[in-house]
Amino acid sequence: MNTAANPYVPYKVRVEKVTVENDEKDLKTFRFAFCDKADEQKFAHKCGQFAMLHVAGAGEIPIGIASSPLDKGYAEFTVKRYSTGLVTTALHDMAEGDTMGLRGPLGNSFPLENLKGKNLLIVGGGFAFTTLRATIRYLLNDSVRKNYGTITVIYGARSPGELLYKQELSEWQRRSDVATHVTVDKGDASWKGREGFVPAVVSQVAPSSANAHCIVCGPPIMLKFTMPPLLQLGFTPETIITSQERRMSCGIGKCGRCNIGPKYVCKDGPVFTYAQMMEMEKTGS
Amino acid sequence: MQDAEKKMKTAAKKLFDDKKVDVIVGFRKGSRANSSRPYFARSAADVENLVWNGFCTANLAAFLPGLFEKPARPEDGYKPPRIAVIAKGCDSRSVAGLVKENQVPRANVIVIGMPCNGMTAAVKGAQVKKDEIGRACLECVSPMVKDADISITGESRKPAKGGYARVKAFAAKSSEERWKAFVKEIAKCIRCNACREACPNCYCKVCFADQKKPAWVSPANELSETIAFHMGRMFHQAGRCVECDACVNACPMGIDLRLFTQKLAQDAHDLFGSVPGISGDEAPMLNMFKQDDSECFITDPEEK
Amino acid sequence: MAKPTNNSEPTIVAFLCNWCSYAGADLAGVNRMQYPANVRVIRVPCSGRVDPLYIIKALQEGADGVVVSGCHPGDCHYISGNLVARRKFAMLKSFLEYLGIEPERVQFSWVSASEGGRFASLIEKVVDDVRKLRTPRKIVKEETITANVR
Amino acid sequence: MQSVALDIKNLRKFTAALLKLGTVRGPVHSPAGVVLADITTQSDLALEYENFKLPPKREFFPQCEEITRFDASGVREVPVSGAADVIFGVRPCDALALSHLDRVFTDDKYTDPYYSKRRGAALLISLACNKSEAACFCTSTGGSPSSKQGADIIGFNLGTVLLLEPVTARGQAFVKKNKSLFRDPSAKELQKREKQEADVAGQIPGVAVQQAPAALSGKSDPAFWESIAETCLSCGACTFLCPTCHCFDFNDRTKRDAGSRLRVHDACMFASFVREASGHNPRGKKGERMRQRVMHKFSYAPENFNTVFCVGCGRCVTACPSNIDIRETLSKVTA
Repeated sequence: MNTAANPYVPYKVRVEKVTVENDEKDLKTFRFAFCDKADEQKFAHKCGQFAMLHVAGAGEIPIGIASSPLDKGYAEFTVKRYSTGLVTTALHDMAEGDTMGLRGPLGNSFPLENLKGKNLLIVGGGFAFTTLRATIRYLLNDSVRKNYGTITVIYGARSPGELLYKQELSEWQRRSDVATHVTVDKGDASWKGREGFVPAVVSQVAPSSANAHCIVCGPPIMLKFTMPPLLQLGFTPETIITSQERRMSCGIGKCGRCNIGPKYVCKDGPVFTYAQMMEMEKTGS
Repeated sequence: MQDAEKKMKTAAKKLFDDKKVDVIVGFRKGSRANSSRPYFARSAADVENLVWNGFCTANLAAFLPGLFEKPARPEDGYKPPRIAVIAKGCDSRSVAGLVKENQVPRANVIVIGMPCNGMTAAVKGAQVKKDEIGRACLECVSPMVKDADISITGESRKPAKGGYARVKAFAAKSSEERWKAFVKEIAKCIRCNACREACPNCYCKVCFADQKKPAWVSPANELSETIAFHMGRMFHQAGRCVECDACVNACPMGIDLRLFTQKLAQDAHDLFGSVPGISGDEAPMLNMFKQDDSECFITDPEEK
Repeated sequence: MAKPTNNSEPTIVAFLCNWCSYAGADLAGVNRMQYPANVRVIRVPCSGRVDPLYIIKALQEGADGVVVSGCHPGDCHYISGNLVARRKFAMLKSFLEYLGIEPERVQFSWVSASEGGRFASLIEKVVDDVRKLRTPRKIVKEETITANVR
Repeated sequence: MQSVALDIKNLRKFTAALLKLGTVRGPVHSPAGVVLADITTQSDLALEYENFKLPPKREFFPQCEEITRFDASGVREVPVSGAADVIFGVRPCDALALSHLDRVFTDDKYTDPYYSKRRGAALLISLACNKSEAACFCTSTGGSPSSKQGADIIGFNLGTVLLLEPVTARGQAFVKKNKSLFRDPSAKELQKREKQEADVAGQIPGVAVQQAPAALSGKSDPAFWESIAETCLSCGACTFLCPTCHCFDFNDRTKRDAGSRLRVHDACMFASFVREASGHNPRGKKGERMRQRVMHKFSYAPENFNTVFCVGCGRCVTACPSNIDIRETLSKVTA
């Protein structure tokens, strides 16, 4: 299989490990290993990129890559199952050892190279936290961490049971080189952490915008309400970086469906600054 | 015809003046030579744009379910709109069908019945000549609008005798000949769904052909899938089809769907005495039964 | 599309209602009645549950014939499911036949829970009818698709 | 480049020369009018026709094609098939459309192997129009009834003689190789061609296309687009017949345990086009979809490719069951 010649043909991967992430059991993290070791080299990705997951017979979906570029030997994806979703349902039925297709990496990435020396604020909500997890994992790597200033993470979910990557969250919370604020919309009896929506927590934590950039991913409603407090803190539309999601088929800017205005989310994105987003939304939906 | 147009405009204007309607679904002049096209008049001023002539081919009932669709987040005190529709015999039959299947609230519809002299078929395929009255109109058994709220008087086409001569001639061919002819016709299809969207009685929110779980048919224009799509779509009109030929006129490839949809109309009549939109059945034809419905098609393995 | 029927061993898909015909098939089995093994049974709650699309789909996937069987009129577990189905099937059978699908390929019948024998002879008849057909199957999906540039 | 003349009486020899190159598609009489179809004998070629109902993009980007095949043993790539070696008789508007599609399917990062292989295989001979159709407006979209862009050779049918003008090196090579078929055109013939070009172009009314990109950037009012689209049926007749529309979807089609991954044409006018599994539909309204279609052709394409993605063939005008006319839409946009 030569993907250089045919960008529509996926790499063959094997499901190595399936982790159920939440109480509702509709979020699972899939760890894939490449059946052909050479493919792993070709798949070298950057934080914020996505890939197309293909389950033969069901179809293909774009999913953000949740593993760090420095994680060797595998690629991870966290996928929410929709009862109406053909592929997500088929994917959730996969067992360890099954094989399927993986096409990518696709799209642009968070501009981490250009942000060296900057302070970073990373804000995530719900299951849009996946590429942010990849980013945090990458940033906290010993060889990378020293290149950046302070790192603040704000992550919220509906309930304690819906928090992704729980073990990593508590590891990050123990570290001194990253300030991790985890919040839930509503806690339960055992929850001792923060309660409240992400936008409110952003205002409470109030990280400085001096020499800082913010990367924010979440459901549209969260994004809408997180922008005002971020702007109030002094972040500008140019220093707020976000990632978009759209239905996609080709992932390479040809099939003509994922555009917002003149920009294709698959090819020109999925990462855009808030300034770019506002510009795109002026001319299209 | 011009006289009817005048009267129609007067009636339409009065509806707006009396604040009885929000929209009048009618026709205005088309951009192509010899054509009219669907038009939504929303004010008394818009009434001037309405036309009535021999090119008012489309079945306007097709727009009603969409216009009555409740918005996803309706405002407080949302009320369905009041809609008047400029109707030929076929449009009014479709409205009756939609009302019967609870797709359209009859109380909110004002049917403006027009005298119909038959409409020009859309010139898409090679089988119809320009300016020729369409086959649907030549064979129409009900040019008169029944159940009109406002009747515009004028000379109307005489009802055809019916009899389904073309269907009978086709049925007389051998099974293999029929299949070959059917496949040849359907093979022209480019799966644009114009037939479905133009059909006044194809109102499903999600068509079986768009369902993914289960995926009944693939959108691929592979012959088997295309045939399955058309079989399924046409059969969904069993007991509904009013033979208006909206599907035929919408088809950009000029597929003669009438040859097949008419069979459904014939069977509805011959097997169950049902003429959609005309016979006063209490329920949609395939939602009801009679104890003595025909059993002639049942295989009896013990019959010798 | 024109692949000839495998005349020796046709595959028949049978949609049987849970309450009568499926039980009838069961009875035929319990009584060790002989009937052709060509049939693939799909149990449905009622013959009224059989959507015409099921039948079209079965033919598309390569079934040589389809038979639908429910309770005798008047005996429906849901009172009138089979009577509503009867209208639909009458229309469908006539329509498919008109389009050129041989009447032998799609058949409808009534078999009660006590009629094991009738079930066996129904299957025998349908298999026999389909076997006698000399015409190719219809609507069958191609295994692969060649790029049709038009 | 220098044009050459082919006497129509030698048309059969010319067809024979084309057939030597391999598979030839060209205009052929059929019950549904003249269609683009396989030329198998030397006498098939039709020269008198307006335009094909179906756009020639389908020769390179078929409505349905197999990308991969899968079964229990895994997934296999399906090689590109169905490429023609010669395509004759494409109208200049459609050839121009192909030059637009070339840029979509081959960009700086990714090449679509299916389109580009078929496109690369075919020698494209276009045929200038000797008359215009009612819905034509090519002269407003950067084309003309004798525009050369996208073709290897352009032909002019002068009745008794066919003038052929090579456009690309590939076209030049074909003419050179078969020079025994051709003669130099007379001055009179060249004059006739020029007159014909001007006459046909003169018949075509102007449409406000070039002003559209600038005007569209200010057209974000949903009510405006809703008013354009209110009688839209959300069918795909306009897009499927458009020579530049190139949206597609992948579809996994299974038969029992095996299946194919297909690439099929899709349409931005379908309500389900961008609907996501969650039910969210960024373009759930007719007006939003209409805006997407018009903006894609007349705003996004100019921004990304520096040209409108409309060639003025008029197919969408003719095909729309509700007679929503792009010419009128553009004049409303620019009003």
